[in-house]
Amino acid sequence: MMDYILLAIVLAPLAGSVIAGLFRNQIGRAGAHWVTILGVAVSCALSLYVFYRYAFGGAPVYNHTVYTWMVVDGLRMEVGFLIDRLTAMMMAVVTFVSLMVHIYTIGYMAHEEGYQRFFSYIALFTFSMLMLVMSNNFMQLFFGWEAVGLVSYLLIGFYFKRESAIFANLKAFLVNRVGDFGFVLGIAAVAMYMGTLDYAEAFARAPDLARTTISVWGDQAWSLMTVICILLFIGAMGKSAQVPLHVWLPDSMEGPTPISALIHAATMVTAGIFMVARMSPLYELSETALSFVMVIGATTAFFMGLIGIIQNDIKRVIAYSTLSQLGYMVAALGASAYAAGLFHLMTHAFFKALLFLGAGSVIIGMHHDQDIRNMGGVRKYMPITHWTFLIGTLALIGFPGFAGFFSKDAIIEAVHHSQIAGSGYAHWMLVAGVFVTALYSFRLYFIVFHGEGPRDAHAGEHLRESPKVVTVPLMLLAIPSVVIGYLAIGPMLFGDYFDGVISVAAIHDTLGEIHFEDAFTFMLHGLTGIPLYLAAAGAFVAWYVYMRRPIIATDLATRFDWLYAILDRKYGFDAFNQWVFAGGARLLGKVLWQAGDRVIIDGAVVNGSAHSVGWLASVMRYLQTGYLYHYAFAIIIGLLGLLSWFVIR
Amino acid sequence: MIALSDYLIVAAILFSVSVAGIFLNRKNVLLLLMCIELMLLAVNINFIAFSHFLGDVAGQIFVFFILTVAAAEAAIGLAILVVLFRSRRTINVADLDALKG
Amino acid sequence: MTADWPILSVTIWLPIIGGLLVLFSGDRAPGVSRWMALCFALLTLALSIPLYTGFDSGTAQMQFVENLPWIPSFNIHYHLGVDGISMPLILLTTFITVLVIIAGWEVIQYKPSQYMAAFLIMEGVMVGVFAALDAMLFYVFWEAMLIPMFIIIGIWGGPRRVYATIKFFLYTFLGSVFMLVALIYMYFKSGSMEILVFHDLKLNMTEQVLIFIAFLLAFAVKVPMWPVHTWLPDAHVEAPTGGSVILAAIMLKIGGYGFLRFSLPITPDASHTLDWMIIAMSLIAVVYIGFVALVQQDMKKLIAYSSIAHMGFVTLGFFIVFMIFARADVHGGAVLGVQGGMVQMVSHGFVSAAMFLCVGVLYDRLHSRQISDYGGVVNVMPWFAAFMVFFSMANAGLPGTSGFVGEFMVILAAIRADFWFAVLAATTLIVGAAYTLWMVKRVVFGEVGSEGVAALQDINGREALVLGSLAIAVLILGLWPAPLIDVMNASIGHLVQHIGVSKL
Amino acid sequence: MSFEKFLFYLFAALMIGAALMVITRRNPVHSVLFLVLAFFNAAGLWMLAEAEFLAIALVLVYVGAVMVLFLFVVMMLDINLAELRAGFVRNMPVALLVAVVMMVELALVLGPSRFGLDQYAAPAHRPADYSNTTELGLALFTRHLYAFEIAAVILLVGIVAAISLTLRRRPDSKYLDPGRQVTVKARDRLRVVRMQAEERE
Repeated sequence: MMDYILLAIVLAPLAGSVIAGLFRNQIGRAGAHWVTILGVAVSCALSLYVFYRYAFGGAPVYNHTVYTWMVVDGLRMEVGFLIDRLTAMMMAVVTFVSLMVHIYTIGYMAHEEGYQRFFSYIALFTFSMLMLVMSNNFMQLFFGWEAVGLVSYLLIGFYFKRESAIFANLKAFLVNRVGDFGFVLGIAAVAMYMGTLDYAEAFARAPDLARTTISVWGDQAWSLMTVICILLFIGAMGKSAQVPLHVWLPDSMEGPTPISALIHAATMVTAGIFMVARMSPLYELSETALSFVMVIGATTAFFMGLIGIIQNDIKRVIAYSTLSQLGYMVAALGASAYAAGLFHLMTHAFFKALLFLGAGSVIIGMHHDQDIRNMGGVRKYMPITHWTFLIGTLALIGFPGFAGFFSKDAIIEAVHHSQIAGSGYAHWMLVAGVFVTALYSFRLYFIVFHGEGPRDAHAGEHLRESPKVVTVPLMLLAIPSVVIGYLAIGPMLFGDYFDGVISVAAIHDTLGEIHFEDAFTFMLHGLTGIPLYLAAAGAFVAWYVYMRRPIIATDLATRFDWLYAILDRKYGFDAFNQWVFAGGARLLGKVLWQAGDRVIIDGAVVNGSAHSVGWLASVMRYLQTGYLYHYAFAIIIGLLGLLSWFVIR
Repeated sequence: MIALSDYLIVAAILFSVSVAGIFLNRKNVLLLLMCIELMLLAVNINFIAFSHFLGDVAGQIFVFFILTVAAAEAAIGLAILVVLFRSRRTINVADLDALKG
Repeated sequence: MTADWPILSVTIWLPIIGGLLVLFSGDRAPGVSRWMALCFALLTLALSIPLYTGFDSGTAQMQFVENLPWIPSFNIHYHLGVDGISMPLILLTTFITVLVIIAGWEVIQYKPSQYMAAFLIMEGVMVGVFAALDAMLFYVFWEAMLIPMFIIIGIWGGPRRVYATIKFFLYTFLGSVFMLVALIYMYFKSGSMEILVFHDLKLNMTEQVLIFIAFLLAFAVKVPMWPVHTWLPDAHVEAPTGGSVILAAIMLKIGGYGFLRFSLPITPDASHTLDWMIIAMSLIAVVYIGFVALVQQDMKKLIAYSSIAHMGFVTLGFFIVFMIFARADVHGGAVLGVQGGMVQMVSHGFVSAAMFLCVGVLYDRLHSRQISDYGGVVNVMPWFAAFMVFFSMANAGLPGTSGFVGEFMVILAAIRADFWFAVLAATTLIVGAAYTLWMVKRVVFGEVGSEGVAALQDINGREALVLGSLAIAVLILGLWPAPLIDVMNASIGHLVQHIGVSKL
Repeated sequence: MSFEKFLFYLFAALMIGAALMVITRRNPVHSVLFLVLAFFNAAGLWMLAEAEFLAIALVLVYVGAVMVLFLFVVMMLDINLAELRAGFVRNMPVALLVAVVMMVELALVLGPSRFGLDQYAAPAHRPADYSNTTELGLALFTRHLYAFEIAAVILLVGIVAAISLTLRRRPDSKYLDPGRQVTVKARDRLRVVRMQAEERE
């Protein structure tokens, strides 16, 4: 029974995608959204059932092979499902957000071309993401990993006529490929040393290899586990957009807004978090790797948040916020607080999807103008959007009681308790990040929803609340954004939800050191902590600077223009990549081609030998006078010479 | 008695004379052809002489075939000459330099 | 196992006879010759399928063997047979030929019957190369293969076709002459021309090294490996679409096949001693050629360079075997590498064929291969764009497509030889995606680039059939490679075992 | 000096003399005639070597047919002799040098020291009823039959080639092609044209 349910969960969106994609002309626009929504709805319903079975029914871990991909040299590569509580949670989140986005898309994309194509893509995405989270082996994980990358590529480039969009999708794919480069090497190392690609077997063998060292460069011995974990994490850095592989995520906002919500906020970018959590039995064996993870995450959390403050594109602000929040999750992983990372992943999925969809709703109202400087006072025209957006914002900054509060507070606490190298740095980065988060979130909120009204009065006349298909998903997402933290923190972080799924070494058990009785006391405890006051300060500063005295903002920008310039250039990552990597690769290619292939190989060796033969022939041709008697003489002289040789010898 | 060497030397003289002829008449295709005939004759004399002194009839068989081929060669050579003369109005070898590299 | 009819001979000679018939049918009724050619190609494909269905994958022995004396005074036989290494390549040949004939249906208006005939004859000869078990027979087919290709590029090629054909011919011919010397040497040594006898022939180190280098010259040119690759871009650019497809999909594989059939088993010790050289050449091919491909302005050239990079994976997979043997701390992996190379060859057969066909579709319409002449093709040719993106993804090694399988296996094996081999090989993940998708970006996406593009028509049914069947093949192989792997397992296992034993 | 020896020297001397005349005559007609003389004497030498059949064949076939062909051609062509003689004197020293060196060297190789009577005794004379023709025929039609047939083919090819080379098709001469006459079809001869009837004006 379970076999069929799981297959149905995976294949229903795929079927919807294939039908919508291949028969787009036959089924029309309505057909396309009905068939894909049906597929995803089936998938969602069954996922929720599976989640119910695991979360409350205590169903046993399911680990079965669907079919054998190949068996070669003693290495089995299979396609199969591993379902436990982690997977069940991810399935539920993915399919639920996906379903919401599908419904929302009907409204958002109502007047766009490529409607069927869009539905086909997002259903395909659901399939790929499910394959990723449900995988029971590294090979299939990589399949899902790349497949979501493909769909992301297609969707960022959805408006394929726009130069910036097709630039962004190429960039996204390539940066992800840099991550995959590390990821595939990690998988290769796992296959090499553990002799298997199956999770269960690999995890079982990992402890034996904890002390194994390998020499990667010279004679220096590296811990095998560190190498494997860092390589795998490079993959996660690509997919979850951690510094320095984060550069693709802000650009990915070129895609339609539902995509930004689904892929680039709620689900795909969290694949890295999921993966590291899934690999916790490996990561626990390498403290170096954990430190690396934590420092990268904390850096991303703070510095990407800073950039968010100065962005003017509504979606980009949220994108940088996503980067920052992903940094929080990664830092939690580094602190071995996998559960906290996953918890934040889940809450973030809801409230960030909510924020994006809310932003999309505003964008619809503004007729696809995304510049916040042109907005203002939207509150009056779009009440539902406003309230849901506010809920999302509060959840994001960690207002007590809202979902984000619990998850973020738990992360900061956990990092605080962590003893590994870099935890001090990470803790302060994360705490400072809270202030930054509140600042940019409320800056966005105030500028968009408060103030006098749209700069272009004409736009204001047409500004009205979005249709039901848009607002209903907003409301549905707002509910978990408020309550899920309160409900889930107990079992997920401090209960037994992840027992047997995530393994944490005793010395790394940071979550265990947090004092927890119930969610309410946790919340009360939070009221006394610094983060809350930082968040409040951030919100206040945002209000003061952007609502009361807008002059301060411009004044600061001119006074600290060097800082503004750094932030505006996103610390120069883009320019650096563009110059060094893109430009360098092209230059290298040109040099190799022109100098290597054309001049040396073709010019000197290939055509050179041909030319030397030609030159020799051109000299030899002077011997060919064409006169019969010259040839005759040559024969006779040759005869004479031969004869002389006979005689003299 | 006539020695084998006598025949051979006669043939050698004949051969050398025809070589000299090729040098002397290098522009006249007709004479070149005749010199070749003489050379072949010298060769044939050698064959006949060896056949005689070794008591083997194979040498004469060779001569027979050489005569055949020489006849064919002369016929075709002359035919080419005629065609050549028709098109070029000359048989001067110095004018025939189409093969010049 | 032997079928009760000479299936290999039929697969070789049926297309050749068919080709001659098509040739004699002349150009007065091009329709007739096209249909004739298609029928022969389909018939050959159908008749070659029993090679798969009747194949016994449990043994490494040669199957479907035919052995007749050919030149008895030199002990040369007409000896045919297949094992798990050659059988998939034969099926690839018969399959691709059908597609090539369909692809050239209306496109070739100049002497269509001769065009079709050349491909049919080519097919037979290539199958002959894969099936020959007698070195002399192999050599004859090997050289015979050049002639139809020479004609195809030389007659239906582009403006610089003469340069390209001569370069192609001289390059490959130069290499194969050395191979002939090696074969004759071994013939004198063993008194036989049987390839399988050569496998067990004792050779000392000097002999092995010389023979290895002779084979290397022949096969490296064919593969082609860096630095003897420069004929390939020129040949591809000038060849008609069908020629490019056959060249990339099958002729390159013959080089790889040669390594497995000759170099490795005949000269294992020399291969062992010189494996660093091949590995270096392969890795240079992967990295260097990747960067070169990045800056190409001509689509066909770009794909040609990407072929070289992909074939670098093949040779890498084949020659890391010895270093894996030498690693004490690793179990297995040698078979993985060789298998990966084989899978990469088959997959590249599909993917590169498809990529060249895609370019052919554009070229037929706009008569340009320059990337800069296109842009925004998706606006007018959505279905074509879908195929193009799909095959580009396969070319970039996306999991789920066949392009991934071989690369993945080779990387998995390469890390067992040396960590940095795997690192360099894995750069193709980035560079390969970069050059392929950058081309896609400039050709397929964007605003309509020119008036020519605006007037483009989407693919017709015939083109959809060709690209669709390749897409299905790519998907099947990517999603379920087990059938292919199982067929090769026994043979490659035996091969790896064989080359693990020194001949000295 | 025996009579045979005398005959040998006579034939040899005449042959060499005739050969010298062949290469030095200004008029090609004379050259051909001297060539004939050389062949006659060569035939005499062959007689002395008991190759009677070939001697006769040389005279009959070669002199009778080939040389006459030469004569025909020489007389048929209108040759500018002066042009062809140019350089005759200039080439003389070279020609003499080469010829003499070659002669001396050949003599050294072929002279009595290697091929004299001491090395190869003169064979006994054949009996009177010995037929050279029979023996030659036996050898030719048994062991060398294959080569003989090839020789025949070569001659045939020679004939065909010579004719086809020199054959001139005159464009003005009228002739019938029976092949085309037989395959003629009515529609080749008569074409029915449908024309619009013209309106009367």
